[in-house]
Amino acid sequence: MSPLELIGGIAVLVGGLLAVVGGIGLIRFPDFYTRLHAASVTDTLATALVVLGLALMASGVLVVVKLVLTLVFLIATGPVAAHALAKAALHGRLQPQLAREAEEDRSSST
Amino acid sequence: MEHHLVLRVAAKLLIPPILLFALYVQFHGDFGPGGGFQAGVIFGAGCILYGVVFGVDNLQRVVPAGVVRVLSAAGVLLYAGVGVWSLLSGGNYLDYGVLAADRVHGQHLGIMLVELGVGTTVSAVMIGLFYGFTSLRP
Amino acid sequence: MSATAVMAHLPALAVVVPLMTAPLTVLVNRPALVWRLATLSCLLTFAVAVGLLARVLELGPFVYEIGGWAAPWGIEYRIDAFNAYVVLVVTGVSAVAMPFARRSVEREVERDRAYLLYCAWMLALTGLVGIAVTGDLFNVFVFLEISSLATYVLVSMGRGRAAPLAALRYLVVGTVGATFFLIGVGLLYEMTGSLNMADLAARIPPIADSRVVHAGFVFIVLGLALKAALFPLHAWLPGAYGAAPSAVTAFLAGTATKVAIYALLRVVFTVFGARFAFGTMAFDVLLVPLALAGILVASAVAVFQQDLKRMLAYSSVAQIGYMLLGAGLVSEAGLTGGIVHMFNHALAKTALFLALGCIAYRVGTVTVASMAGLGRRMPWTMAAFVLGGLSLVGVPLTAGFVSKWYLVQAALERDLWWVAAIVLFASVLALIYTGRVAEAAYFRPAVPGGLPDRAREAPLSMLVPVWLLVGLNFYFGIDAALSAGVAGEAARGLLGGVS
Amino acid sequence: MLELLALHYNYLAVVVLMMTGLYVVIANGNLVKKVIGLNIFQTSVFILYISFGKRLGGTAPILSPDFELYSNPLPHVLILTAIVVGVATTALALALVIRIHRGYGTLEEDEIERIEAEEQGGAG
Amino acid sequence: MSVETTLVVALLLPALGSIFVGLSGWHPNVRETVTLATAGITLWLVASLWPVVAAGGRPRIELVETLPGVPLVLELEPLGMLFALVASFLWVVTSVYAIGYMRGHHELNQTRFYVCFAVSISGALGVAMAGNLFTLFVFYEVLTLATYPLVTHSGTEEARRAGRIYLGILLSTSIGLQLAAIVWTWAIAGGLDFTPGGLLAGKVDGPTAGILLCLYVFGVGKAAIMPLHRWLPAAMVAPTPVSALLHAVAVVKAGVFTVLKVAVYVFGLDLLSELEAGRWLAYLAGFTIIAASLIAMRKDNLKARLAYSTVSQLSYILLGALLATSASVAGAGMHIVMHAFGKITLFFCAGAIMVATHKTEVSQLAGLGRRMPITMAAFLVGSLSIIGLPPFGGMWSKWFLAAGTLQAGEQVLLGVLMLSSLLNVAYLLPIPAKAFFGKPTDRSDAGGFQEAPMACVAALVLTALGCALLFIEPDPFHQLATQAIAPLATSH
Amino acid sequence: MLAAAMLALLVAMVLALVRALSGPTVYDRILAVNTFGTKTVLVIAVYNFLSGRPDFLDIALVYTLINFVGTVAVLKFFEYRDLGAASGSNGAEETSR
Amino acid sequence: MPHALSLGLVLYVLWLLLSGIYEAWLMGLGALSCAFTVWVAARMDVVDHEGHPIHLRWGRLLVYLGWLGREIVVANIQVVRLILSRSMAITPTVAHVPASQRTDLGRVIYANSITLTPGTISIDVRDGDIEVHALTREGIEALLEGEMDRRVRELEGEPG
Ligand code: NA
Ligand code: NA
Repeated sequence: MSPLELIGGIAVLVGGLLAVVGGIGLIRFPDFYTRLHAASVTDTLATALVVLGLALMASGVLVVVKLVLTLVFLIATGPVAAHALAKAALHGRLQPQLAREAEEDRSSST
Repeated sequence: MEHHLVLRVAAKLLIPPILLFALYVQFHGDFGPGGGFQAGVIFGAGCILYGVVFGVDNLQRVVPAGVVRVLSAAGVLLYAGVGVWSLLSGGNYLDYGVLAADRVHGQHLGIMLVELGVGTTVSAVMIGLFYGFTSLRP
Repeated sequence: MSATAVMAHLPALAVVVPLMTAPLTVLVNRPALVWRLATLSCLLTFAVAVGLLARVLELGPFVYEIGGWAAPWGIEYRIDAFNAYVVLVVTGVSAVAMPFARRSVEREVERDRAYLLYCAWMLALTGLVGIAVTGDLFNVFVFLEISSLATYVLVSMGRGRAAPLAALRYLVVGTVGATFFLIGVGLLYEMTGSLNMADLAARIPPIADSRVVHAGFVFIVLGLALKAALFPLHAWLPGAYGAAPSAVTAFLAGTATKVAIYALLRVVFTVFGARFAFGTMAFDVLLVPLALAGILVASAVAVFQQDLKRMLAYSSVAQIGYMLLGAGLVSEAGLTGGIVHMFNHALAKTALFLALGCIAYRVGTVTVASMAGLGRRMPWTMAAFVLGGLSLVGVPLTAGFVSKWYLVQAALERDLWWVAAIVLFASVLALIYTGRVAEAAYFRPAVPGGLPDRAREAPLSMLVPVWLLVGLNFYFGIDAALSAGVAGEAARGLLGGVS
Repeated sequence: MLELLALHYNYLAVVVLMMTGLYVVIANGNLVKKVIGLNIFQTSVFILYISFGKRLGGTAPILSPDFELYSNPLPHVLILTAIVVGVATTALALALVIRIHRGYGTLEEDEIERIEAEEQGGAG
Repeated sequence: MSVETTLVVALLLPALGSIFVGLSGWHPNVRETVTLATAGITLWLVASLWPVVAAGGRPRIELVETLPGVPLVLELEPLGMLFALVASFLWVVTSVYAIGYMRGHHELNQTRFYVCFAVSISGALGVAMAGNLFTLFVFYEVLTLATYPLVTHSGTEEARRAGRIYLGILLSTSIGLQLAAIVWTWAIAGGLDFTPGGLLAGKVDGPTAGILLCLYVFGVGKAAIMPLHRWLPAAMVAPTPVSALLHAVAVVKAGVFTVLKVAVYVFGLDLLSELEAGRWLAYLAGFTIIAASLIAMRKDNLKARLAYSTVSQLSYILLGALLATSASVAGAGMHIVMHAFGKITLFFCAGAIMVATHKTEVSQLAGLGRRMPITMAAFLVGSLSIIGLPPFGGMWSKWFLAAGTLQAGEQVLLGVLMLSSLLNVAYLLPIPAKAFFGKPTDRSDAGGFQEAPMACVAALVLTALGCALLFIEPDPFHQLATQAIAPLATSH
Repeated sequence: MLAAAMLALLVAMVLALVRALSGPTVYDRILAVNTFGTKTVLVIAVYNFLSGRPDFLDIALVYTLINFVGTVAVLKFFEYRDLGAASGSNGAEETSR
Repeated sequence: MPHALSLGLVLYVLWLLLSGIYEAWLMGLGALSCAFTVWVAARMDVVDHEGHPIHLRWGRLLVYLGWLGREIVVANIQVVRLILSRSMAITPTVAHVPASQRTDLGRVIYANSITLTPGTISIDVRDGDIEVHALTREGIEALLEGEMDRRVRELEGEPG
C-alpha cells in the first residue's frame, strides 16, 4: 500500500466515522433545525474526506475528475438544499426550539 | 419579495453544467448500452430543476408540451427504427454491425442512435411527467 | 425483405410492431386515427404470432439473437411451442379486444386522453409479448415492468375516483412483485454469472444445494406469483379489473396474469427444472393447496359479488388456480390442462368481459340488479354472456370443458381424487355465479325505469368481437386438436427440459 | 476478512432496507408513505446489485477482438434499468396519489375505505 | 340418405327447427306449424331407423375428435332406439298439447318456450344416440341447460328458486360426480365407447368398480334417486307441457336411460351383478320407491303428487338396471316406455284440469268427472297403467321387473314392488274415484260439460290409447330391450 | 480500511433511516431522506473502489443530481402545495431584464 | 452575449476535461453539445451575471475558498463535539445578521457560506440582512463579528 493510498484510506475512514457522528446528531438533536446542523456535518467534511480520500486512491485521471465533479456538485447543492429546507420549514410555521435567553431576545426584537 | 433567492441563483449556476454533463454521458456511454438512460435522466432532471425553481410556465416556454410529446415518441421510434433498419439491412434485430460497411463503425453508429433515442425519450418523458404533475393541482 | 426473411425475424417483429406503434399513437393526434393504427398493429402482431406458431410447429424450437450476439452475452429470444402459444393468446386477445375498444373507449374515456390509452395498450402488449419471447431473465424483468407500468396507466384511466386508487394498489403490489423477481434474478446472476435461461438451466444443477440459489428460487417464484395473482396474493386483481375501462379489463383478463403464469412456469420448469423445483424445493406441496384454495375461495367469493366486473375478476383468481394446479401436478396431462386453460380461459373471460363492456356501453352499470330484463333489451349480448359463462363453467363442447378434462385426468392419474373433486365442485360454483346473471337477465322483469332508454342492443362493432370469441369457445370445445395439441407439445417441452 | 465482513454487512443492509420498505408498504395507511416505502424497498435491490459488483466483473465475457470495448456492459445496464424503472414507477405512483387526493380529499387508507363504504351503503 | 346421415339429421333437426321457431316468433301460427312439422319429421326419421336396429344394425358415425381419444360419436343400439322412439313420438303429442295449453293459459314468452323445447328434444335424442360416455354426457348437459329456461318459465320468485334447485342438483351431480366417473373410466379403460358386455369388464377390481358405480348412479341426478330427487317436485311450478317433458319425454328418462346404458355397456351385467355396491344401491332404489310413494300420498297438490310418483317410478328402472339380470334389465327398458305413456297422460290431465278450471289441488277435484269426463277417464287409464294393472302397458314392465328380483334372489325387493303397487293404488285411484263419485264442492263443477281446449284433449286421449295399445303390443319394445343384452340372455 | 468506512457509512444510513421513519415533521423526513441520498452516493463511490470497478461513479453523480432535484421539488410541493408555480413572486423574467 | 460566449467556452473546457478522448469526432460532438446547451440555457434566460458570473474576482475567490475550508473544518469539530458530548450543551438561537453585499449573487454566496459552515444555517435572505439559525449562541456571535461578510463583499466585482 502506497503512502498516498494509506492517507486516502484514512481520509475515507474518518469521513465515514464523521458521517456516523452526523447520523447520531440526526437522532440526538431535539428539533428539526438543530438536526439540520447535524446533517451538514455529513454534507461538508464527511463528504469531502470520503471523496478526496478516494481520489487519492484512484488510478485514472478520469476517475479523479468524476470524483471531484461529484464533490463539487455535492458541496454546491448541499447548502442550497439545507437552506431551502430551513426556509420551507419556517414558511410552514415550524417554530424552532430556542435557548431561553435567545427566545427572549427574539420576542423583544419583534 | 425575492422568496427563493438562493435557489434561483444556484439553479442558474447549476443548470448549464448539468445539461452539458447529460450530453457528455449521452455521447460517452463507453460505447456500450446504458448511456442514454443516464443522460436522459440527467437532462430531464436539469429541466425539471428549472421548472421547479422558475415555474412550470417558464419551462413550458422553453420546452412546449407538444414538443415533449413529439420528442418522447420520436425517441422510441428512433430506437425501434434503428432495429428495423438493421433488419432491412439483412441483420438481426438491433444487430448494428450491418449498418455500415465496417462492422465496428456500424456498431458505433447503431449504438449511438439507439442511445440517442433512449435519452430523448427518457428526458422527454420525465419532463412530460413533470407537466403532468403540475397540471394536477390537488 | 423476402417472405422467408420475414419468417426468420418473426420473434423480433412480434415485439417491434407494437413497440413502434406506441410512439406513433402519441404522434397521431386524432383518436379515430389512433384507434385505426392500434387495431392495424394488433392484427399485424397477431399475424406475426400465427406465423411464429406455425414456424415452431414446423421446425421445432429455435433461437433468435437480438443484436446478433450469441448468448449468454447477447439477449436471445428462444421460441418453442409454449412461447408461441402464449404469444398467440396474448396477441389474439388484443386483436379481438382492440376493435371492440373504439366505441367503449369513446364512452368511458375522455377524448383528449384516448390516445394515451391506446399508447399504453400497445406498450402493455409489447411488454407481454416480450416476456413471452425472451430467453433472458433480466429482459423478462424489463418487459414485465414495461407491461406493468402501461397496465397501471390503463387501469387508472377507468371512470370514477376509484380507478387511480385501484391503479395505485395494483402498482404497489406489482412493484413489490417485480422487485422480488429482480432480487431473485440478481441472486442467480451472482451465483452463475448468467442471465440466459438456457445457460442458467445448465449452470444451476451443480450448485443446486446453494442457499443463494434456493433464495433466488423463492424470490422469483414469489414475485411472479404476485404478478400472476396466485391466491392468496390476488388482492390487487379484483380492484384493478373492476376499475379499468371495460375494453382494458377484457384485454388484461385475457393476457396479463397468463403471461405471468407463463413466466412462472418457464422459470420453474425450464430454468430451475422440475427436479429442483418440485424435488429439492417441494414447490408442489405449496402450489397445489394454494391453487385449490384459490379455486374454492375465489369462486365462493365470486358468488357473492354484486358488481359483475368484480365477480368475473374473482372468477379469474379461481381460474388462475386451475392453471397453476395443472403445473403443480407435474405431469404431462396436468401441464397440458394448465396450459390449455390459459388459452381457453382467455377465450371465455375475454368474451365475458367484452359482453360486460357492451352492457356498460348501453346501461352504464354492471351489477346483478341492473341485469333485470336485459335478456329482452340486449338479446345478443346476454346470449353471448350466457354462452361464455358456459365455457367458464366447463360445460362439455365448450373450451372450458377441455381444460377440466385434462386437470381431472391428471389428478386421477396421481390418485388425488379429492383434487379432482375440488376442480369439479368449483365448476358448480362457477355455474352459480354465472347462472345468477342469466337468471336476472331472463327471468326477472325489468324494474320500471330501471334501464335507461338507450339500453338496446350493442352496436355491431362491439358484438362481432364478442360473438367471434363465443364462437371460438365452442369451436375449441368441439375440436380441441389444435389448442390441446399445442398445449401438450408445450407441456412435453417443459417437462422434457428436465430429464 | 474485513472485506468479507463488509460484504455481509452489505447483505444485512439490503435485508434491513428491504424489510423496512416492505413494512412501510404494508403497515402504513398513508398512501404517500406507502410509495416512499416502495421506494426504499426498490433501493434495497439497487444496493444488492451494486454489491454484486465484484462478481459481475469476474465473468466478463471475451468476444471477438474487434469489440474489446464491449467488455461486460451488463452491470451498468442492469442497475440503470432497474433505477429507471424505479423512478418511472415512483413518478406514476405520485401522479396517482395526486389524483386520489383530488378524488377523496385524503390520502389515509382508512379514511378512503370509510368513504367507499359509505358510498356503497348509500348506493345499495 | 344413408343410415348414418339419417342419424345425424334426426339429431340436428329439432335444434335446427328451434332456430326457425325462434325466427318465426312473431307469428304464432307459423311458429307452431314449424314446431309440429319438425316434430313430425323427426319422428318419421327416427322411426325409419327402427327396422335397421331391429335387424341387428348398429348405425355409427364419428362426428369429431374433440380431445385425443375422446371423439363425439353417435351410435344407435336397441336401448337408444327405444328411448329415441319414445321421445320423438311423445314430442309430437306434447307439441299438440302445448299449443292448446299455452294458448289457453295465455303464457308469456311462448317463443322461448318452443325454442327450448325443441333444443331439449335434440338433447334427449343425443343422449339416446350417444356412442360413448362423453357424447352421452355432452347431450345430457345440453338437455339440462335447455330445460332450465322451461322450468323457470314463469319468472316468478318461486319459479326462479325452482330453476336454481333444478340446475344446482342436476349440474352439480353431473359435473361433480358423473364427469369424474367418466374421466376415471377413461383412465382405467383407455376409451369411452359403449361396449356390449361392458367397457370395464375385466379391467377393474371390485372396490373401484363399486365407487365408480356410486359416482355414476348419484352423478345422474336426472334419475332422481333419493336424496337427489328434490329438483323434480320443485320443477312442478313449470307449465304442464314442461312437466310432461320432464317426467315423460326427455329429462328423467334420459337419467334412467343413462344409468341403464352404464349398467349394460360400461359395467356389463356380469360385473355389475357381482358388485356389493350394486346391491346396496338397489336397496336405496327400493327405499326411494316406497318413501316417494308415501310422500306422494300426503301431497294434496296434484302435480306434486305426480312428481313424487315419478320419483318412485324412476327407481323401478334403477332397480331393474342395478339388479343386472336379463329380466330386470328388460323390465327396466320397457318401464321407460310404459311409465312415459302413463305419466304423460296423467300430467296432460292435470294440465287440462288447470286450463279448464284453474284447479291444482286434489281436494278440489270432487265431482269434476261430470264436467270433464274425457279427461278424468284418461286419468284413470294412466293411473291403472302406472299401477301396473291390465289391460294397460304398465303391467308388462312390472312383470319383468318382478321376475328380475327373483332372478337375482332378492325376495325383499319383490316385496317392495308389491307394496309399492298398493301405495300406487292408494295415491292415484282416489283421484278419479273422487272425480266421478264425489260431491262437487264448487257449484260451477255441477254445470255441464266443459273440457280443456281441443288440442289438449286430443293429446291426452292419444296417450291414454297408447297405454292400452302397449298392453296389446309390447313386443317391439320388449325385443329392443332384450336385444341390448342379447349376449347375456343367451348365456343364461 | 475501505470496508470499515463503508460499514460506517451504512450505519449512518441506518441512522438516517431511523430519523426518516420517526419524523416527527415532514421536514425531518425530507432532511433524513436527503442525507440518506448523500450517503448512498458515498457508498456507491466507496464500493466502486472496494470492488475495483469504478463503473458506478456515473451513477453516483446521477444520484446526487436526482437527490438534489427531488429534495427541492418535494420541498416546493410542501411549501406551496404546487410544483408548477415559480419560486416566490419572481421568475426568470424579473432578473433577466 | 459575452456571457453566452464565455459560458460556451467554460462548458467546452468541462467537456474536454470529462471526455479524455481527443478524437475529432467526439470533440466535434462536444462543440455541438456545448452550443446546444448554451442555446437551451439562453432560452431559459439563465445566462446572465448571476447564471454565469464572469465579473467575480476569481483570484480572491480561491483565497476565500481556502479560508472558508478552514472555517468549515473548525466548525465541524465543534459540532462533532457537541453531538458526542453527554450534556449536549446547545443553545439554539435565531438572529438577523447584517449582509453588506451589493448584489443578490453576493448575498447568496454569503448565505451559502453560512450554511456550509456547520453550526449555522441561513434561513432567509433579505435585502440588508440574513436570518440565521445557529446551534449555539457563539456561532451567531462569530458571524456578527463580520469577517465572513466582509470577505464575501470583497469578492463582488462590477456586475456586467
Ligand atoms: Na385473468
Ligand atoms: Na451549516
